[in-house]
Amino acid sequence: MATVFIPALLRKLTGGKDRTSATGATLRELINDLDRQFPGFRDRVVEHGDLAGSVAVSINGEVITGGLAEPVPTDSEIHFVPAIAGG
Amino acid sequence: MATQEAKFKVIGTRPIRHDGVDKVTGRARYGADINLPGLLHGKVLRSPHAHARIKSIDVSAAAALPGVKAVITSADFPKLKSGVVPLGELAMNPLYMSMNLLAHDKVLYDGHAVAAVAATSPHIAEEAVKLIKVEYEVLPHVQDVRSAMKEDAPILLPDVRTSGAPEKSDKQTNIASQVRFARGDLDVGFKAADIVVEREFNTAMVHQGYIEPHNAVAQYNADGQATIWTSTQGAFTARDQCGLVLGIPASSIKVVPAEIGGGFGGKIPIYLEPLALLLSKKSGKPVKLVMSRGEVLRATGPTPGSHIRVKMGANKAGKITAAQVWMAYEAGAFPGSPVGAGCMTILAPYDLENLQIDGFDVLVNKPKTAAYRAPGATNAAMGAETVIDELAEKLGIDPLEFRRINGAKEGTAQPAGPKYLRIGYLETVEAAKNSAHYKSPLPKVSGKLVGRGVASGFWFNAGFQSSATVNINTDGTANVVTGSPDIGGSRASCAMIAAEVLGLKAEEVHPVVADTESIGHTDMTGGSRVTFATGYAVYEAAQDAVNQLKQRAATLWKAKPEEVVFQDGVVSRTTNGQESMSLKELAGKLPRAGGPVGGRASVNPRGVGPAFATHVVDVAVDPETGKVDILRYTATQDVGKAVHPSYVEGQMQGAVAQGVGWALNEEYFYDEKGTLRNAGFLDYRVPTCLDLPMIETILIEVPNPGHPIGIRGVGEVPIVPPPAAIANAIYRAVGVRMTELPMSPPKVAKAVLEKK
Amino acid sequence: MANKVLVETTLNGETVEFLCEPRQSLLEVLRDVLGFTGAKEGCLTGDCGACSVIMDGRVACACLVLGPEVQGKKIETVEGMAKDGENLHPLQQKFLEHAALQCGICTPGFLVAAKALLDRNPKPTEHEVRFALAGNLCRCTGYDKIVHAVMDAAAVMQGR
Amino acid sequence: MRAFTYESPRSLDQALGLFATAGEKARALVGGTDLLIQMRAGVRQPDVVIDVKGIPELQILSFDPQSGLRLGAAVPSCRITEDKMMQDKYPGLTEAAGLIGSVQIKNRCSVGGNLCNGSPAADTTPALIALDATCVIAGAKGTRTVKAEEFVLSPGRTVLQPGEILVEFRIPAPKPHSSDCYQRFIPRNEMDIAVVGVGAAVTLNGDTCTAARIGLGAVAATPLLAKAASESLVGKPLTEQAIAAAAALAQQLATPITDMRGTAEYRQHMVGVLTRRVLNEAAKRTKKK
Repeated sequence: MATVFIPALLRKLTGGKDRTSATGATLRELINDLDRQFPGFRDRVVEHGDLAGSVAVSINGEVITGGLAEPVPTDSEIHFVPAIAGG
Repeated sequence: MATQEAKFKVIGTRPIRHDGVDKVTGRARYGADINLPGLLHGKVLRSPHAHARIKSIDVSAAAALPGVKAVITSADFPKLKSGVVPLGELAMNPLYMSMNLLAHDKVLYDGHAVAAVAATSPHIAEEAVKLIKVEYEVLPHVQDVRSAMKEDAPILLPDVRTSGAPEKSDKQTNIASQVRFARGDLDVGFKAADIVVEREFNTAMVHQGYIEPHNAVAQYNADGQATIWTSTQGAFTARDQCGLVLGIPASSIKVVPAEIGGGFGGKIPIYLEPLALLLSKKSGKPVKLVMSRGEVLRATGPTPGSHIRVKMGANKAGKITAAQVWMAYEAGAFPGSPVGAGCMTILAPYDLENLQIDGFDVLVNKPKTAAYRAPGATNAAMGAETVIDELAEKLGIDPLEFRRINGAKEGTAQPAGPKYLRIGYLETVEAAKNSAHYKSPLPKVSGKLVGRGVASGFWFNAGFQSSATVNINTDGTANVVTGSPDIGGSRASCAMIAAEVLGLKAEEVHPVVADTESIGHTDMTGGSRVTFATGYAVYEAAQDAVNQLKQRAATLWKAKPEEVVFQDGVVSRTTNGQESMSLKELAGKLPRAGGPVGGRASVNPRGVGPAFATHVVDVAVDPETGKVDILRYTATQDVGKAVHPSYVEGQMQGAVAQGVGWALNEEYFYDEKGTLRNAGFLDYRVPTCLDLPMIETILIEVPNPGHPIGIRGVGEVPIVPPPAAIANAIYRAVGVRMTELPMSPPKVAKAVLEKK
Repeated sequence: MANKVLVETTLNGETVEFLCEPRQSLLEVLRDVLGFTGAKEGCLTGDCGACSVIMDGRVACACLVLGPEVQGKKIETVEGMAKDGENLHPLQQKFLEHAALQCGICTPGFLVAAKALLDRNPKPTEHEVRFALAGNLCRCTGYDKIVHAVMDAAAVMQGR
Repeated sequence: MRAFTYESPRSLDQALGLFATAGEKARALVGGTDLLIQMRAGVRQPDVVIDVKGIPELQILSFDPQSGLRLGAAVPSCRITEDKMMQDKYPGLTEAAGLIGSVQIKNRCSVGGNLCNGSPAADTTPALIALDATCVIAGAKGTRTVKAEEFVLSPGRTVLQPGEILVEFRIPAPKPHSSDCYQRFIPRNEMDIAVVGVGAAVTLNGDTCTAARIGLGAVAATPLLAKAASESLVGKPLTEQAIAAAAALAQQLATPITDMRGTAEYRQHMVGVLTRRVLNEAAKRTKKK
């Protein structure tokens, strides 16, 4: 079971819940589970079959690079954050 | 990874940079220095209006001028459809990119490119541009975020809807996107506060101000292959962007990165490259385009002006109990300000239970913003760090002690949520506290009032993809090939990392910055990533070379590779100490040992180590004129591991100088027509050496656990604290809280007079 | 090309002749006609100093000099600073040792302006150095290491 | 930049011939530090550029105790700032010449070019006005003279007629117990155009001011002689109050604009500040001699 923190602007989908538990061996499976729990969640973070360009995912404090195929360790802490480049 | 404890032989020393002699003798070739047989010179026609519909463009007179070989407009670009495509580390909308390169149906800002000409001399091209007739229908324009967010504001892009908004809407809007971070309970937090401070801030649009204007030379060949020479922060990024907007395969374009005269984020987007390529295609000749300084300021990618509201509460013990932030950033004419980064950085140095941060990306009739050194963080810090100074002052707590009480450490949740791994923020606060500067009494200056201010800053730093090869030469030296344009000494840092692994001297490693056909994909030089990520690739490639060397030695000794060790540039056989060889000896024997050795690696590393900085500044304020002089400046920073300390110091000193300019004088000054009135170095006032003191640096090395050598990015975070630190120093000097950037003499004088 | 004029000048000790249009600046002549690209174009308004050259012993912005104006003058550029193929000018050497350059685009202008200063004032104070170099913009270094390098070069040239 | 022909006359007569033929299509070139920028911007588009640096009369720099200073219109700022006599006798004009732009600019620009450019913000013009300078203009019909404060008609326009050329400035020898001072305000410490510039020359008899002239820059469409402010000081000791009163009169004369260099309100304020500062400094300098 991973702990997923819900972005503030998506909490309408979760009835205000700011975190939830979800299962999935990969990020794709995890997002599918979130979409089951909170219909519409997937469309907010996935675009043409990949993570939306504006979204980055942090697993246990590290921004991941594997996209939807990224493995999700059990009991990990997951955050959806804006993607940042830099100068 | 274990090597952090290792004693380094090369890393941490200060060798002369490998490209140094070329750069002090004038031999280094920057983009504008490229010359080719039959070279044509191009010029760009730009909009005089902030917002207008293009009714017609007549290029016939220009095309007819003797010496003119090609003229292009947006009609020469392929039709693209709107939609974001991921491009390496960047998400881009090719349609918007194309609309920015040459205006389609509307011009959206003063200086927006409309057409381009190639001719046999720059003077003829300039005359030709004047002969292009454009009929405009001038539209109402909007240039500040608060007006642009209003219901009845002029709309820049009809197809824009607010992405990230809680509910989908079909209304036209200038709000391109929205972001929020929230946790805890604000009401509870503010109730628990003994004191609450709330302030509004306005910061001006500012430019990176690199001294070298944008440039591009393009040669299109009849076989559809093209070569572009340009000063860019990312040869591959430039190539991919050109492919997207021109609708041709990226692989048909070779980008040769010329030496680059500064970028700071502003030379990641493309402006001239596709125009030069289209002009070359039309004329059949190589074409060079070089911007004037005015074009650079009017039409490249400055960093946004912003409106920021900060409300924070703290208790008597000095603990921040709640923080609420609202910020709107100018995107410019197309979506994509760094407001997300602003929201993620503004409170990042602190451990906060109750917070809400709202950010808005707002279209205005100004140039499309681009990255600028810790994009979005500096103007945000102006808000939070001055409010924190006020809280500390009202509670009678030393501002550095206040930061120590609230400072983030390993395990602290960032405003965006994720927990920090090992970071060195508190170390920078302690270093500032213990600095000779902070312990010294304030200097006296006759006729002026003096004050001391402090502020902190945060930047994520970036990872992204890098490739490197390390080839062993027959004389036992090595060549390091990377795809990272060297903007401030990264050839040296990459060579030093390879030298460290191979047991060579820094001078025995020759770094090369390769074109897009000579090295694996490498993302842009930006995000303070080169020494971290490209350095990572170089480290891995050098290790690969070491493994090959061990195998070659094993072959020579008829031993098993695992019986061979490599240390300090010597291979030796563990089972029998007799046999050992220096890298130089081995290199000479390679033809008999299985052939040349070439290590390679490509990486997309995680474990990016964020950077923190805390700065101390003394200012003298002339209460009559409002002029602020910087008397003394000290910058402390967690630099992870300083590979070449001189260039780390240089990054810090240069960023401080840019921060001082941002704080005191730099700003985009538009008139009521929406025309930029200070599009030159005369009135866009970057600091000269007479405006700055020596800049003291304190490097703190908290190794990044995510990097084999402990490296963190260092280039960006030092620009974050200066404006806030200077504002805090001005307050201590004259007792007024400045809430606008720049804090130019008229504003400071007004504030001081109003206080009296 | 319309009304080109023939100009004879001394460039880094060598007599050179060139043809140019009156509207071509010395900077264009150096870079485009003579192939000396050490002087850089940063602003074309005399505000950045990247195109600094020494003209009859005084530093000037090549972007604000017309090609024909250099008839009979002595021009020195960064390309002429090093004594020979093996020995850099002390200023060049100290810029390298002090890491006084990052991107390097402003470096030729700073070196030329600093040479003009030391030619007239071999023992400048820090303030004199900063005043003399205020017409040269650097956006990378914050000037700290540049000022140190110039002071150090002055000391070395004084045999101190 | 539009194409043009380049001339470099070696004598005044030769120059006057060239100017006469070209008429308003001609433009004199000295340092080019304003002209070349304006030509690139298309603000000025001469057909003939006449380089006047080679004309001996325009390079004269001489002082005579009776007739005073002769300053050629093309003498570069660097020669003025390095000249012991100038530093000693005309410190205000000398510091004004030393404030224009960078070393690179000072090596090229001239007081004459600074004036002929017609900018209200020219640094040396208020200093010339304070020193009661006379401009000597040569033309086909001979020479005429104009007071410095009357030379500029509006931004970019001067009294020079087609065919005329500014040759030199004549400035009276400083009286005993007199001195001058010029200060300007800029946001940085170098390189900027004056937000406000004020020049003042005062003569004292004991503590009493017997003569004063105040020149103002960047506070109106042209540089100004602050007549009322200057006269208000004559016959009085230069007390704080007297100086403050003069500063107030100078402020009344100013009609500044708001632009990227400062607001009208700020310029108004700064006229007062700088007028006080230059008067105090000039008075102090009279005592040094």
